[in-house]
Amino acid sequence: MIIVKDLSVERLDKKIFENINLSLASGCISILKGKNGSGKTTLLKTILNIIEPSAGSIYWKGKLIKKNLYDFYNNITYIADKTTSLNRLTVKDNINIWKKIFLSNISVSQIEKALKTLKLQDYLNQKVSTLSLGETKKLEFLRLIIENKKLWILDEPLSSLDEDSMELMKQTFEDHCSKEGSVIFSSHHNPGIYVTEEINL
Amino acid sequence: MIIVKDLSVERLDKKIFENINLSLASGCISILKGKNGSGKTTLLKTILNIIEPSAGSIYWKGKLIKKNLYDFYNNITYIADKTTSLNRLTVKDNINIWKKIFLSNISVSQIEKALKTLKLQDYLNQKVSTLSLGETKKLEFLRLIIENKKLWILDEPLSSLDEDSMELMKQTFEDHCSKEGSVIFSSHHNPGIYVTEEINL
Amino acid sequence: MKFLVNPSKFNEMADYLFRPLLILSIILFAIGLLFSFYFSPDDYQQGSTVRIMYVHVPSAWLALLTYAIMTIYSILALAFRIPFGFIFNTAVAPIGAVFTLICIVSGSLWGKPMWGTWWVWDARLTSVAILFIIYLIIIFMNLSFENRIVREKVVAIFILVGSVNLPIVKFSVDWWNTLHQPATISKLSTPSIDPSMMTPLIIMTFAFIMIGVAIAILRIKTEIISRKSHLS
Amino acid sequence: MKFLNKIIFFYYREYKLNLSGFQDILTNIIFFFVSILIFIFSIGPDKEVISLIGVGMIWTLLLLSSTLSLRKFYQDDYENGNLLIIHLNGFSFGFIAILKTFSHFLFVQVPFLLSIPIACILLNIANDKLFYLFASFSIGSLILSCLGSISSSMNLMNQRNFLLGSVIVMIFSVPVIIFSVGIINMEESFNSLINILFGILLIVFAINPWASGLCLKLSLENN
Amino acid sequence: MKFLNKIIFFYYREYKLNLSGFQDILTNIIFFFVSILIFIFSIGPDKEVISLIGVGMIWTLLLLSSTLSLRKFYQDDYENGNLLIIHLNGFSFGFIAILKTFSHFLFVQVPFLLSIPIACILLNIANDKLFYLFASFSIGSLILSCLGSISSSMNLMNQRNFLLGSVIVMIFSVPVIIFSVGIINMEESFNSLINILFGILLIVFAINPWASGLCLKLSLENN
Ligand code: HEM
Ligand SMILES: Nc1ncnc2c1ncn2[C@@H]1O[C@H](COP(=O)(O)OP(=O)(O)OP(=O)(O)O)[C@@H](O)[C@H]1O
Ligand SMILES: Nc1ncnc2c1ncn2[C@@H]1O[C@H](COP(=O)(O)OP(=O)(O)OP(=O)(O)O)[C@@H](O)[C@H]1O
Ligand SMILES: [Mg+2]
Ligand SMILES: [Mg+2]
Repeated sequence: MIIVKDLSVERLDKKIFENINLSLASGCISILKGKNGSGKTTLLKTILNIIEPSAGSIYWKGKLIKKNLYDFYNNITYIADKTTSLNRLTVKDNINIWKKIFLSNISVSQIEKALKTLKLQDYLNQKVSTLSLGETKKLEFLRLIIENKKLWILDEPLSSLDEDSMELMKQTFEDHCSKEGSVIFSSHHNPGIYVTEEINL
Repeated sequence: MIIVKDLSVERLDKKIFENINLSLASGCISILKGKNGSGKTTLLKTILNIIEPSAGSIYWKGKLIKKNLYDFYNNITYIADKTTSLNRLTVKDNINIWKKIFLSNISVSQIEKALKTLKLQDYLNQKVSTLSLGETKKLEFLRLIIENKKLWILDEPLSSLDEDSMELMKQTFEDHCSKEGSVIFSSHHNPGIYVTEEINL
Repeated sequence: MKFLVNPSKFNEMADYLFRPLLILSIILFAIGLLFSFYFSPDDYQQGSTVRIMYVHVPSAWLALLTYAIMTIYSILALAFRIPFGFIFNTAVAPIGAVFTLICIVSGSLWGKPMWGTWWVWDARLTSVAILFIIYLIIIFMNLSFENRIVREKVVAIFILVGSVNLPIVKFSVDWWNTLHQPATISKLSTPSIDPSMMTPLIIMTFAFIMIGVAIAILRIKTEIISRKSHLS
Repeated sequence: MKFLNKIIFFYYREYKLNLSGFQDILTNIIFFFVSILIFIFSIGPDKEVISLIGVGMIWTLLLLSSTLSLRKFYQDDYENGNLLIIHLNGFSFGFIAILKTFSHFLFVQVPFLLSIPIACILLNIANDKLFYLFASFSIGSLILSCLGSISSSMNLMNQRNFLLGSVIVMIFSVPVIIFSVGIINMEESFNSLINILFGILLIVFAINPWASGLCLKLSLENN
Repeated sequence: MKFLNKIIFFYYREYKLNLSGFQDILTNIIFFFVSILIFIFSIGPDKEVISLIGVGMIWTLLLLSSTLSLRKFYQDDYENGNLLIIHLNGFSFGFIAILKTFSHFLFVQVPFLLSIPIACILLNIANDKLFYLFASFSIGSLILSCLGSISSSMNLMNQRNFLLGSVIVMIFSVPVIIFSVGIINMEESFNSLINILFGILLIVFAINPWASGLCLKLSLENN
């Protein structure tokens, strides 16, 4: 689906990385590894067309991504390294807002099931600002299910999760791949997820 | 130094944990383990006297902590699970503010050395908001050196760090302990730090 | 005339010009002050307060002139992609602000004996106040925006939009009836002013221009240098 | 249809967000009335003078309090990453700017609009002027929202000096104020003045998505 | 000594946060003057009227600027965890409240205070009123800072009833302002009136560390 060719990014005239190549077919999982500050987040944002690369090109379904931007955006879910749920609202409100704004046709029972597997079912009426760190992180993952897109672009999804949740994510990734979806995520250590490609920055 | 006896905490009439016991002598490292939402952060904040426990008591140097609060505060450094450096300012400004507000008598060369080991020396004039996630985390650790206190209370210090930094933290902890300091930290996995006590929530 | 749009050419020219300019401006200034305080008559109506004019009028003209030139450079920079325009604008805005401030302060000092108040809200004075604020905004934008490339363009556009104010300042005395003096000197036909007052005024005007240009050269040079060091 | 739904739900989100900041709206309104009271007290109960300056006062207060709320315009969504998520959901930056501008109008200016009749009573403004006030005010406040959008998106790149954005908005709104107040005091030339105001509105309307969108894009790039 | 140093450096921090330099103070002052400009434009340049409402104008702007900055009062430090860090560094909550209140006074109100003389020139306010204006303004603005501290610390708890509470606290500032404006117009009873204002200041001064401190403690507990 996605092919990245000889990508280089500069920021404030400082090279972040050079000549990165990557290709992701449907049904595949790619992991992005590298030291702190090596440019993982930058690479993901460049793929998302938020940051302008200084050289190289990115293709989506064979076309340059810039030419095909809204089709691309219609097929991805991006989860950033910081949580984006609205702190002042409750978990339920957040879910409702997401459901509506992503025009998700997911059923209530599906969401409830997902909440249950994420062990968030008891916190529906709690404000997001009072959730624990891992819980906000897990709440964020709910977007993967609500948006229901093909390509998942995840920035450090596994940090500050406990082992159970880590296992859950592993399962979710593999499920998604078996349904022709694909995942690209950055992480500092791989807890045994089978990946088709490993990119080292 | 610190003894926690039969501590229980409730929040919104929901029990978070019950009857936790813990004792930390100088020169020791304690690790706090538990699932997401099991109450690690809550326990640390209770020790810091931010959250009122529903039962149990905490002793600092043999006295009830409430009676001895400011002596306690004079001897600890707390690093929260979220970063507290000021986003809009540069790294240098943040360091300066910390140095001044903690009345630190640490020398410039010591800070420079610490910056170098943390590999942050190139980012002095960069704004914190443009640092990478791991870099902000590492910047936060600089407070450990600037404040120069005996007891370190750290909430998930190891998440989103790369392997080198992890190793560095390990070393720093051990150094600190050999100088009669002590550390209590929460984490989801232990990357081989030798701990004297493991508390499971 | 290449030095007007090319930084390196400008630098060469500036090295030639700066010293003579400075000397010339000091001499002119001395003569001008001498003239305006000793060799010019008191006004029969205004007494010796008329001497404020020799500061007020040149600074007012230069405040307007500086902005006009900045407008031209903004057009050059935006439409013809000449980056020297951005450099010029950044460097020169404070000079214009200072001239405007001198104009306002000397005007109020003059206004107290003439009109009985320091300040009235007539069209001329208000539009000059706006000119001053526009100058300040330009300076602060230059200081506080982080992204240089965006900042330059935003400032240039702002200068262009703000230039609407210039004709208002200039012609406000004609369009609305105000307390302020209508154009007497700068009329296109014969000026209605006594030559004994005209001479010091002209000398002072040139002295102001010289000083302005000298400071502008200095500031533009430092601006060019700071940009070079930023790129390397 | 899908597109329309997205827009509707964008406003659902804004509504949820703004309602939880309900006290901000309330503070604005209270501020408005308190200022009127202050004026009345500082002037003394001279009815003539009060009704003379009433319109001008309402206008200034509108302007000041819409700059008051400028800070929230994009800042929150920018900082917690929602701006990015919304953009990735298929809203172009320019379009976000348009939607946000309307949302500002809806949640900040409209409450003012609704409190004008009460203000008119307090300030002894003649009833027949109310219509002119309303007309000029609705157009003027839309202009202010657009200007606010531009300046606060610019402010995202300049997180140091928040007030500068407000000052810029205020300088640009000088002509708006002149025309709007003129409308109310010169009823005979109502049509021509309101047309000028409309012209200004169209101009800022056309510039807004372009300028704000660019600023949003650039600021996200540098975050 | 150590304690004093801590206080000094607390203000160093506030300074860094509030002002990235001298230009920010200047921007504050410019904002003030531009607001005056806007007032003049909307009210008309009539000298008499302007000098009549001058005092009211200055007070409205004061109120505006202090409400404008209320959001920043504790919110930023609360959300990014700095409040906690500062507390753990040995500042009790009440003491933080006092320091923050003064910081608000220093970095928001004082710039206004300094530009009052120039404003008086521009607005044709008689020189002998300047002293009264100054006196009532300095006390009044301190009261506003204290009330602002209480209301914005209540805001942190982000619960419905407290939101209302914060609005109610702001409403308390209404009589203060009206009263202060009155002082300037009733010069003969200046002394007794300013004593009353002083009394109010002392009361809010005494309540502030206690009330704000409690709210800060509770809000941190629930974060
Ligand atoms: C703060 C108050 C004042 C301001 C801001 C001000 C501003 C200006 C400006 C911008 C000009 C240049 C206009 C042009 O080029 O056509 C000017 C010119 C002049 N002003 Fe003022 N002025 C002030 C007060 C006064 C006062 C009190 C007087 C004397 C009664 C005065 C007398 C003049 C004269 C004689 C000129 C020359 C007019 C000409 O071009 O022939 N001004 N002033
Ligand atoms: N806006 C910016 N301006 C300048 N430099 C930046 C900017 N944003 C990021 N950087 C720098 O680019 C480098 C790469 O950052 P990035 O966030 O991509 O790292 P990362 O690989 O995600 O690290 P981490 O594992 O810590 O999340 C960092 O050194 C950072 O300081
Ligand atoms: N203010 C609050 N009101 C009600 N419940 C709260 C509040 N704060 C936290 N909780 C709940 O208390 C539980 C414990 O939270 P805590 O942050 O201590 O967990 P944690 O062990 O640190 O988890 P993590 O590993 O995810 O950081 C969570 O389930 C959370 O939802
Ligand atoms: Mg990253
Ligand atoms: Mg935690």
